[in-house]
Amino acid sequence: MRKPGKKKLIQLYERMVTIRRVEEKLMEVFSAGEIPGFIHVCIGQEATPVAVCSWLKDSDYMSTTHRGHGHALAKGIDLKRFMAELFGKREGFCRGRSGSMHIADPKMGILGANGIVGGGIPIATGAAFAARYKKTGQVTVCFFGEGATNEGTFHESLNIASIRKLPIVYVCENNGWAEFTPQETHMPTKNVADRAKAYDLPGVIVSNDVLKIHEKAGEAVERARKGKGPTLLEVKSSRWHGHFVGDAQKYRLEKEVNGAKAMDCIANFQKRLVRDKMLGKRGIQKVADNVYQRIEEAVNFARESQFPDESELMDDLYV
Amino acid sequence: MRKPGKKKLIQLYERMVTIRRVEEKLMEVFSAGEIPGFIHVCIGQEATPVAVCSWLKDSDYMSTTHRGHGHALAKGIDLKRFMAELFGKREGFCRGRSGSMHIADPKMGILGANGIVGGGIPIATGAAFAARYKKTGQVTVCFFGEGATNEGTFHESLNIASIRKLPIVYVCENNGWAEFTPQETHMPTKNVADRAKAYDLPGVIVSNDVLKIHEKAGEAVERARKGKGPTLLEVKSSRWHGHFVGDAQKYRLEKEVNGAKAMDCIANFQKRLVRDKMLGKRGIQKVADNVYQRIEEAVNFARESQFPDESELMDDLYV
Amino acid sequence: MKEIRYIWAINEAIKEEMQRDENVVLIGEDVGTPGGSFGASRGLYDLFGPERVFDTPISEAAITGLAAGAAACGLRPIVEIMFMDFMTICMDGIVNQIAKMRYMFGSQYKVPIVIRTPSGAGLNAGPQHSQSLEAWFAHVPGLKVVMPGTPHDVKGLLKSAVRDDNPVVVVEHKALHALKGSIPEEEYLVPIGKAAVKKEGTDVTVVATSKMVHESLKASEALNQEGINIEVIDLLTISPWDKETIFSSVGKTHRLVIAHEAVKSFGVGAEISAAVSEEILDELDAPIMRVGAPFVPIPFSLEKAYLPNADHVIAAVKKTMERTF
Amino acid sequence: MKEIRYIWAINEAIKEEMQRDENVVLIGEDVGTPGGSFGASRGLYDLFGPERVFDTPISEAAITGLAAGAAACGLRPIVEIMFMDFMTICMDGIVNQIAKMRYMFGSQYKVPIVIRTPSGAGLNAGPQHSQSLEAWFAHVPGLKVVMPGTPHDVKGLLKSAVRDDNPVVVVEHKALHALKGSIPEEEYLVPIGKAAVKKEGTDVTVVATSKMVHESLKASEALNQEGINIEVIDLLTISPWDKETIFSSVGKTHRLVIAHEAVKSFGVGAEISAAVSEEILDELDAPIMRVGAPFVPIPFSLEKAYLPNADHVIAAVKKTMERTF
Ligand SMILES: Cc1ncc(C[n+]2csc(CCOP(=O)(O)OP(=O)(O)O)c2C)c(N)n1
Ligand SMILES: Cc1ncc(C[n+]2csc(CCOP(=O)(O)OP(=O)(O)O)c2C)c(N)n1
Ligand SMILES: [Mg+2]
Ligand SMILES: [Mg+2]
Repeated sequence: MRKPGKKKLIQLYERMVTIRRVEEKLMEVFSAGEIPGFIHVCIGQEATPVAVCSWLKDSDYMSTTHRGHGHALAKGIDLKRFMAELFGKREGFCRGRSGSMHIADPKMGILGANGIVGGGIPIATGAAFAARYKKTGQVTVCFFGEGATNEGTFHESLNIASIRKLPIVYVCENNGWAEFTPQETHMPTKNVADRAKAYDLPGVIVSNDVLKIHEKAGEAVERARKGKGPTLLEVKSSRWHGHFVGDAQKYRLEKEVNGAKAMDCIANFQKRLVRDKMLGKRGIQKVADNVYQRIEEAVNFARESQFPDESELMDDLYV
Repeated sequence: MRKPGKKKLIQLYERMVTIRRVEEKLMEVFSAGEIPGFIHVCIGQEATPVAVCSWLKDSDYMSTTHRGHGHALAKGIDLKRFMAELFGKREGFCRGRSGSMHIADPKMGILGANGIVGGGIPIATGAAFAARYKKTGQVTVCFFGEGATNEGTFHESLNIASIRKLPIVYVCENNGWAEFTPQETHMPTKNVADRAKAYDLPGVIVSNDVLKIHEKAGEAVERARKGKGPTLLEVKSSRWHGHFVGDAQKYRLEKEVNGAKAMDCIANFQKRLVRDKMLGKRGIQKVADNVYQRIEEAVNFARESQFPDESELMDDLYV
Repeated sequence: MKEIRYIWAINEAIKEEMQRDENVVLIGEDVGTPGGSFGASRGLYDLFGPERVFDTPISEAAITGLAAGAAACGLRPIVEIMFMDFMTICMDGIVNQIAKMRYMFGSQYKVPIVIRTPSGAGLNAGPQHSQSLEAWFAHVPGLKVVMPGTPHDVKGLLKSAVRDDNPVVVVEHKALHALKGSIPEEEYLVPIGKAAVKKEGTDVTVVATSKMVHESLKASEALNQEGINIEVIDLLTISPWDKETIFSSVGKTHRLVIAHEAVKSFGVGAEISAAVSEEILDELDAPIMRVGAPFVPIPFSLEKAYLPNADHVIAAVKKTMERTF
Repeated sequence: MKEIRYIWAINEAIKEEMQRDENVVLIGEDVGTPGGSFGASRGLYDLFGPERVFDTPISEAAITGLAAGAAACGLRPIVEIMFMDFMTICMDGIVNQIAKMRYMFGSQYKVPIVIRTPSGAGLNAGPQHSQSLEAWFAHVPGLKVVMPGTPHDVKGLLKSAVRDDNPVVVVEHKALHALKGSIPEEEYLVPIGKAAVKKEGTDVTVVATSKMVHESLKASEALNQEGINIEVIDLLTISPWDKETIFSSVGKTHRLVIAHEAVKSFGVGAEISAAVSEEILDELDAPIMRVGAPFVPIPFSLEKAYLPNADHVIAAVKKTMERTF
């Protein structure tokens, strides 16, 4: 795989920072009661969506989960309309009907977040089936957590994708936790990637390092693009915060949380960029300002947007 | 594992012959219209149920599938009431409500055949859970075909059994066919046993040879009995006849069917017993007569039994 | 016109729609070279090849989700679920995903999916291969549900379903697969959402579905002998159902019987009855009677005693004739 | 008497039953040390340990089947399905296996299983975390379905469900989890199959379920101001439902409104309405009105506009007062 150049590196960095700051902002406005329902943030896991999606075209497909903000942003969703959707506003991508947990944007190939653990895996597989059927060259990326690999749909989908050599990359962000329960309670195997053998697929393990993920994802996307079939890519990721915003994660040892935080994919990447003289103090500040600006605009946009009107309730159930 | 002595060998032989003759008889009476619905025979596959169940006590549990006659008989179901159930009669194990596809006998630990492919796998896992919970030392054997391993329940159940080290043996009779479709169409891997690694289980492959199956099943049952957890045992079996009785299997090449028939687990075993002077012409005849006699009695019993009365329709939906 | 069996009418409908639109694909277990468990896809693999006729592993949950993704990305999948009882395995795909994708995503997606599935008893297939579960799907906003009972209707409705940009559950009846009936030589459609008066009458409106339409027509003949002239309406579409046709018939006969094979309790008949008592109660001259299966699983052996039939329709009709307000 | 929240009443019921009978086990996702997603099993892991409080992988289909096998072999599992929407993933286990095991196996097995699941909207949890699907389960012979709406009833019914030798689906309402109410200090049971008159009245019978009982009681107060005195009946058990109590109330008021949060079409209300029109139609002085959710998925943002409430009950009651035959 081609190593990313400076421009690409800065882009990866900026995207990761964007996701982190968006999530932080969301925690803030959610806690202030501005967002209804519940949201799941991906702080600590920003490397994966950014690294993986950097290989995708707008027309490529992507499916995600309840913890999907990072994936949607990395795939290129418009931040303003994204924010409006989370606020439940009419200008959101789904007219305020989906909120965080079901956000979708067909124009960017975003097949949707999903409130059902494992629910998106066959859907992504179907998108890959359609792309192959239509010979469009589109690749599909399917994101999920390690907890989801215990659902039957994971098994059935990977089996189908493998027999049919579908152009799809299954990306498992193994953050060690499914809600309030650690992986050991639910899985006899340490590595999700070990499950790939059951489907005669390559199973690849990579640490929470944006450049390593970038490399392995590049190989997997290329493999898919060339018609050589699916890959199961496992990232040993880490969840810093609670399962949802508001979850104080009393079930975790402080030590373990600190360990997760120490594995900071952004700080590590930034250090490296600074070391390699790709980024200086001013560069860092510029990114920060830029990201701050865009988020403020998006939040203002969301705040100023209208809620859908009651008269819209029954609209468009059917075509 | 202890090698079976002469008495045991003859017993294994007689049980295999019983199953084959029962299935042949069932094909006959079904084709004559004496049995309603549809039935699936296991001719060609007799070695597995007999070898595996020879390690089980009456109190051990067993779950099976649509192709379940052999398993029920090997586990010790009473032939007369078995036959009566298939005929839909009141004296059948399930009052004529289940027929072939759902037959169950709690007294022999038979949890039921199942009309849902993959449906019995979690049920068997639950029986193993109960046995371990109650510390009874009971082992559960769960039979299914290779087609069933593509269902999500297979995946979820083996995962659970492995984490919990449940006393269960998963036995896959891989006969190469799921209804009218060969394994290659549905599975990227050649061996079902390869799937065991996804759950950190031993995956064992054995050919359709009753003594080899006996040996491997013995190890697996012992492993379960000792609390060391589940095993996935794959038998490379062979289906001689159609998916159900009446299926002329036009979708199979004659050559392939002949190949399956050549792998005759009974003929091979008989040859070996004769060679080893365990069995002579008279012994073979004695077994045949004995089996014939029992089957005739069972069929007569079933024929003479009454159909359930309409007044029983609403009985016992609830306890 | 030509004579054709119900199962071949299905086969023709799929074939014609696949020929018309190359985005139509068929997905299911054994649908490939074997031509399907009941033969609905015989010959299609040879015509359309392995990409368009996708013979899947035994993985109902995944194939339903797969259809959702494929439809969102421009295909028009027809999914075969071999027995309606197996719909239990793919309810998430159908209910949480397919049914909701359009509305929940703010109308950004179309989800043109047909899910075909044979329901019903009559073959002694027992408790896990004989159920009629259409009421579940009718309770789910976003799905359409049709239930054709003749070769003519199954061909026309299946073709309409394939052309519909919304998900449609097509509930066949496996005991009707061998039924012969006549259909036009030329192409035709049967519209979704319209009931059909299969026999006009004046005394009692009988709204029936699928195989119970045939039983009701039988009942009609017997009742004729006794001077009772019932109107038999084939509901055809369960959701959204044709209120207009049913209400106008009840407005004429002032008596209503609803007959289906599914368990009577909490079945489709309840909704029709409730809508009538809500909206046109004073049209009624008698209690609304429902015919449906008793509240037990479908037994292997007592299937005949279990199944609702013409006699039950006759009894219900007579009950409505007994009393007048 | 003591004050307790609905969620703690659930917790107490499980704890007491586990203490009473060591065959009772709890199975579900996050039910272990975390004490359950909604807190229903808090403290139980410490009391009963990992074998009796079985924290499972995210595998709804397997855990339901596992409960079936465990129950057949002598345990009495309580399964928690975290949201009722996820019941879609385990319908085979519940419908084809658990519900049918007793009847289909000729009464050889008992299947004492409780499936607890929080239903309902009100937390802006969106289309896949807010559904009320009880009508599906009521349509399945072999299951019992209860739907308690108060701390008192959830504790008493859950305990009865655990002691029942048949499978019982206990449909909780997640928007009621925090509701406080008083319950006896000492042990008590609420019987399955009995409805409860929560407020006596003379003019209109309002049969409601779960959260709509509270809305109906609110409606009752408002209607009182206008001189309309409704009787509010909490159905409590959806299947088998208490015909006697409902019919005798309708025999008194001659007017009926049925209110539930589930989608109105093909919902539980339809069955009650249909049974009334079938069996005691001439008791009615007015159309039977139903209150239920509109026919769309549950939107994230317009949830309030979506949800049926006291105003809808009031409107329905007034409609039944408008006309007399
Ligand atoms: C079918 C289903 N079961 C359970 C849940 C509840 N639930 C939501 S997220 C979650 C944990 C998922 O864990 P994982 O897949 O590792 O993703 P992560 O949250 O770590 O990103 C669970 C159990 C659900 N939404 N859907
Ligand atoms: C859930 C479900 N899907 C499909 C079927 C239809 N069906 C019955 S048997 C069978 C093939 C099973 O193949 P396998 O597991 O290999 O068992 P075998 O018949 O070879 O013994 C299928 C698809 C079913 N009964 N249940
Ligand atoms: Mg996780
Ligand atoms: Mg097979």
